[in-house]
Amino acid sequence: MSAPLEEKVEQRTRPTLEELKERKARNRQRVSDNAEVMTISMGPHHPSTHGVFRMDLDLDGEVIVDVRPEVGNLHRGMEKLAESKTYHQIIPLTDRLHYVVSFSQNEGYCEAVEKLMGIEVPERAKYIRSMCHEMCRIANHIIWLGFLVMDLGAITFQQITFREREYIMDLWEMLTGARLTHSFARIGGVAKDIPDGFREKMAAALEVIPKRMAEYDRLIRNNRIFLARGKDVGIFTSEDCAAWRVTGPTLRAAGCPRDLRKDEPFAAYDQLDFNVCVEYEADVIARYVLRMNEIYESIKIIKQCLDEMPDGPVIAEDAFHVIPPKKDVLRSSAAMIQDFVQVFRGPQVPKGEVYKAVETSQGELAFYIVSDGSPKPQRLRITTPCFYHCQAMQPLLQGEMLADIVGIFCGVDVCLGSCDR
Amino acid sequence: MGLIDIIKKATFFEILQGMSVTGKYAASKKFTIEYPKEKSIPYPRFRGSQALLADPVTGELNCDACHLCETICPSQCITIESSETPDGKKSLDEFTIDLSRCVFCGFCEEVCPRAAIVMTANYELASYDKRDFILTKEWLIANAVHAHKELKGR
Amino acid sequence: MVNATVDIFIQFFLMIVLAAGMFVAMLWIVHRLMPTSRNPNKGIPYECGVRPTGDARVPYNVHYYLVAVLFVLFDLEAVFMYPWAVTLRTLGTVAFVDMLVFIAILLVGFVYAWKKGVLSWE
Amino acid sequence: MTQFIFLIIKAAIVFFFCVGLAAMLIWGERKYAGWMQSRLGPNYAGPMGVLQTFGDLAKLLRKEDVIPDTVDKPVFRAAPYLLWVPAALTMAVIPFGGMDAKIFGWRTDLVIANFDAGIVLFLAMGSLAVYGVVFAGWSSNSRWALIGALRSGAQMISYELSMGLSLVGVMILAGSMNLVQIVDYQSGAFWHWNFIPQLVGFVIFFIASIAELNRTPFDLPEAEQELVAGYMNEYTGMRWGIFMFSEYVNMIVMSAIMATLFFGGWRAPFESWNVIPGFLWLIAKMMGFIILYMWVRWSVPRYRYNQLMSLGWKILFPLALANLAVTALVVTVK
Repeated sequence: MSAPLEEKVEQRTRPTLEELKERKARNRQRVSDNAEVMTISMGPHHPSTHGVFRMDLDLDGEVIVDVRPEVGNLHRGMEKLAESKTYHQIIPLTDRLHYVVSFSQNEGYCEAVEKLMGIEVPERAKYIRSMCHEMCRIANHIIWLGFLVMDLGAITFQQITFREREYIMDLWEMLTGARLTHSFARIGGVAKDIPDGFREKMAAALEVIPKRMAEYDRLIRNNRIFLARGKDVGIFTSEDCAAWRVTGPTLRAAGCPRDLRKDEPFAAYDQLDFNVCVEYEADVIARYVLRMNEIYESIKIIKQCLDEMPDGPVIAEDAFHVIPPKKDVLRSSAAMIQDFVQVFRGPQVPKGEVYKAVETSQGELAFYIVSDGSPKPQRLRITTPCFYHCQAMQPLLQGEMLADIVGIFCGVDVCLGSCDR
Repeated sequence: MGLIDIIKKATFFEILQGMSVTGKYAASKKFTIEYPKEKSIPYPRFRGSQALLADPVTGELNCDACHLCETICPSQCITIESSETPDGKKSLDEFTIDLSRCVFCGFCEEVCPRAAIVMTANYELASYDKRDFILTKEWLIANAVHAHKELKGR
Repeated sequence: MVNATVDIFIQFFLMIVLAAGMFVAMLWIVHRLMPTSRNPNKGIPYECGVRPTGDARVPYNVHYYLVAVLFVLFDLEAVFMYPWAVTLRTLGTVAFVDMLVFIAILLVGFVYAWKKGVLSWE
Repeated sequence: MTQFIFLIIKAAIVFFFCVGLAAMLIWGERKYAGWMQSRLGPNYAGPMGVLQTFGDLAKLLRKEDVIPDTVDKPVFRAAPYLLWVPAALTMAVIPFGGMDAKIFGWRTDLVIANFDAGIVLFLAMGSLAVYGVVFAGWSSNSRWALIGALRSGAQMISYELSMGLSLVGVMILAGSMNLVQIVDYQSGAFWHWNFIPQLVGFVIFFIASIAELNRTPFDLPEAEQELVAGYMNEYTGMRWGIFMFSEYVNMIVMSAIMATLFFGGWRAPFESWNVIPGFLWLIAKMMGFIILYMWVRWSVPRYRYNQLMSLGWKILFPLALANLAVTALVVTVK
């Protein structure tokens, strides 16, 4: 496993917070009071707002004086909708939050429900979950890079990253049966075990992706235009991140090694050996380098998962909360009764409330569930990282130039499906 | 900035390096599947449109009209009408799936206690008419030809 | 064929007629063939799908105009160089030195503008 | 009179050849871009999709000519022509063969107009095209279009300057502004061509020409990802088609000028290869540059506005002046 990016990171000097602040002040432009401001609406029908995000921009020439973000154009009432469904039925809904990393959302929801119901997940399911999380991360980071570079003007790049993502998509189809909306996690485990031939295909994909990433490096990493567009652009220090609750790669690129996979381990992350990647420059290039390093880490984790995965069931044997696997239903009458009870009545849920956060490739995704003891949640709140990223547009963009909006907006990784819910 | 860096900058080294990558792809094999001419074969777990399976020997439908799939369906796209025959057995009268609501989550297949409803490999579902998306019992039975092989045997 | 100069202008005129005529004809065809449907929303200028906040012809940052002024200055200077360049071989060293002085004066103005911050967009 | 008819025929052949080539290039660029992206590109209309442009043309002919209510109508209508006609006019000064050539018993110059101030005409037409872009953006009364127009105004005039200065070196060497005489100066094998003594000038001209053509990495006026479509935001149907078309014709003209000024025009790389007609050599050289333009466009990101202006004013402009001074020095000392 070669990680050429990593070595370069170690050699670089680490700027302190004060230095970063000073750098940020230097690179952002101060706007005089008598500026001739033009207000312009960017979005919802704009090619690079990644969906239907809208912001009102106040421009002075090319410089952004003020930004007023507006979310909600893609609001689907997901949280309200969840109140009318049993805990099992909510799983396909969570797919639709962020359609690039569906599994992470499924899993995050299931983790929360399992915490509420007190279900012990089998070891094998945990490893499969970790592996799927990393597959999400690779796919997301790869196309994130494609979109970033496309937003900066090189359209070819987006197409070739989509081609590499296709390897992961094929694996998803093989494993879960769907390419985008997997609905793969279940309360108490995952839906199916890994199929025959999956390991070989995964190994092949993990061979190809680092090779292709070396090609990305040749294509973009030293490109003077890319560096000019990303260096010292959109600096967002760890202090700003904390103030605006920006998490995930943006936070880690600002020098803060916060990663829920290490800090509050879920799935099988407490048994896996991996590093939390950190960058210190806090600009667009740092976010790019960080994500590329994370892909190498993810590849490492997937290999570990496949090697160390124990045998056993992939879903908990728990008659009160879990829909039994199909092959049991066909064979045993007890499982069949459990199946009927789970479908017609729903799981037996204790009263109470629960909050559980997982680390998706965007940042911290959390579910907050209030239960009144009925099989449907009384209240379900979803805290998506993208919402906070959208909200932080004003401090991120103020003083930057018009052309940098796209780079910064894409740089923090925003999905409007996840933001508007 | 060393001399090598200056030379690299003046000769557009890194831009030419990037162009060599795109140039290589221009000459290499293409990834496209030309869809209508050439069809992709889904994996055995692929969740396409549903089908109702029948017993290969007797030809009777596997479905018992237990309404499990109708109940679990998150988007409520399945409608089942059943009646009781004089000898006390439940019989399936109508089985309708509104494909325009279906989210292809595969829950119906998963909870079915009899392997009666399955997700098939049929992904060519486009139509010019909205009414084509109301899948009737007959359509679903006919769709069984697309069912994944491993499921047919079960 | 009158004389060489008039000839050239006839030729240029020909090209203009050909070029403009091609698209005038095409737009004529378009107006014969096109469907027409009026809709009040069609007449609104594009502002990413929301109603524009007003007229677009608003006073705008002066920096763009500074560049324009700079261009007019320097391009005018550049035009002086063309006849000089053509006849440099015949005129010899004196012309060369003259032009060096001219470029030096030009550069003084350029450096002044640079130092004044006309060329910086930070 | 017969000579006049012959003149019309000559102009029409050159014009429609360029138009046809532009139509092919619209297809060609999409195909080439597709290949670079591991796709097939257009492949349904005709063999390998070569008829794609004509399919597009048929579609554009059937589209409604929408003119928004708030635009300045005369300016809005005139703007596409202001971009397109100068591009076409520049074709007239490009020599595509020897003077006094014999074709079917007719003696004629293989150039539409043997114009003495060819380079100046080319630069002037380039400046005129700026008006087209600025008029289009201003008259549209849309804010995105306005920003696009202002950007392109600033960008194109800045690079116009470096471009003009980078050509002075060629003028000094050839001692003429007439493109025919510049080609004559470069007669001989390829080491007599201008690109060897004027390498710096050529690089500056190439970079500036990308900016003039509004192509990546300098396509700020129409930057899809930022300004949606920049100055041509409000244009639809055939009027937009004129912009699209003039972009490609501009590219053809620009590469023809580049081949003429720096790469010996219609002359073969070796004397003995001149048996192949000159216009084929010119087309071959043009295609080389066009492929290079496309290749660059699909490989690199775009500059930001301030970086673009810094590059133009702080690097290319002084470099062009230095190149000019050095060339003049060498010529004078000789």
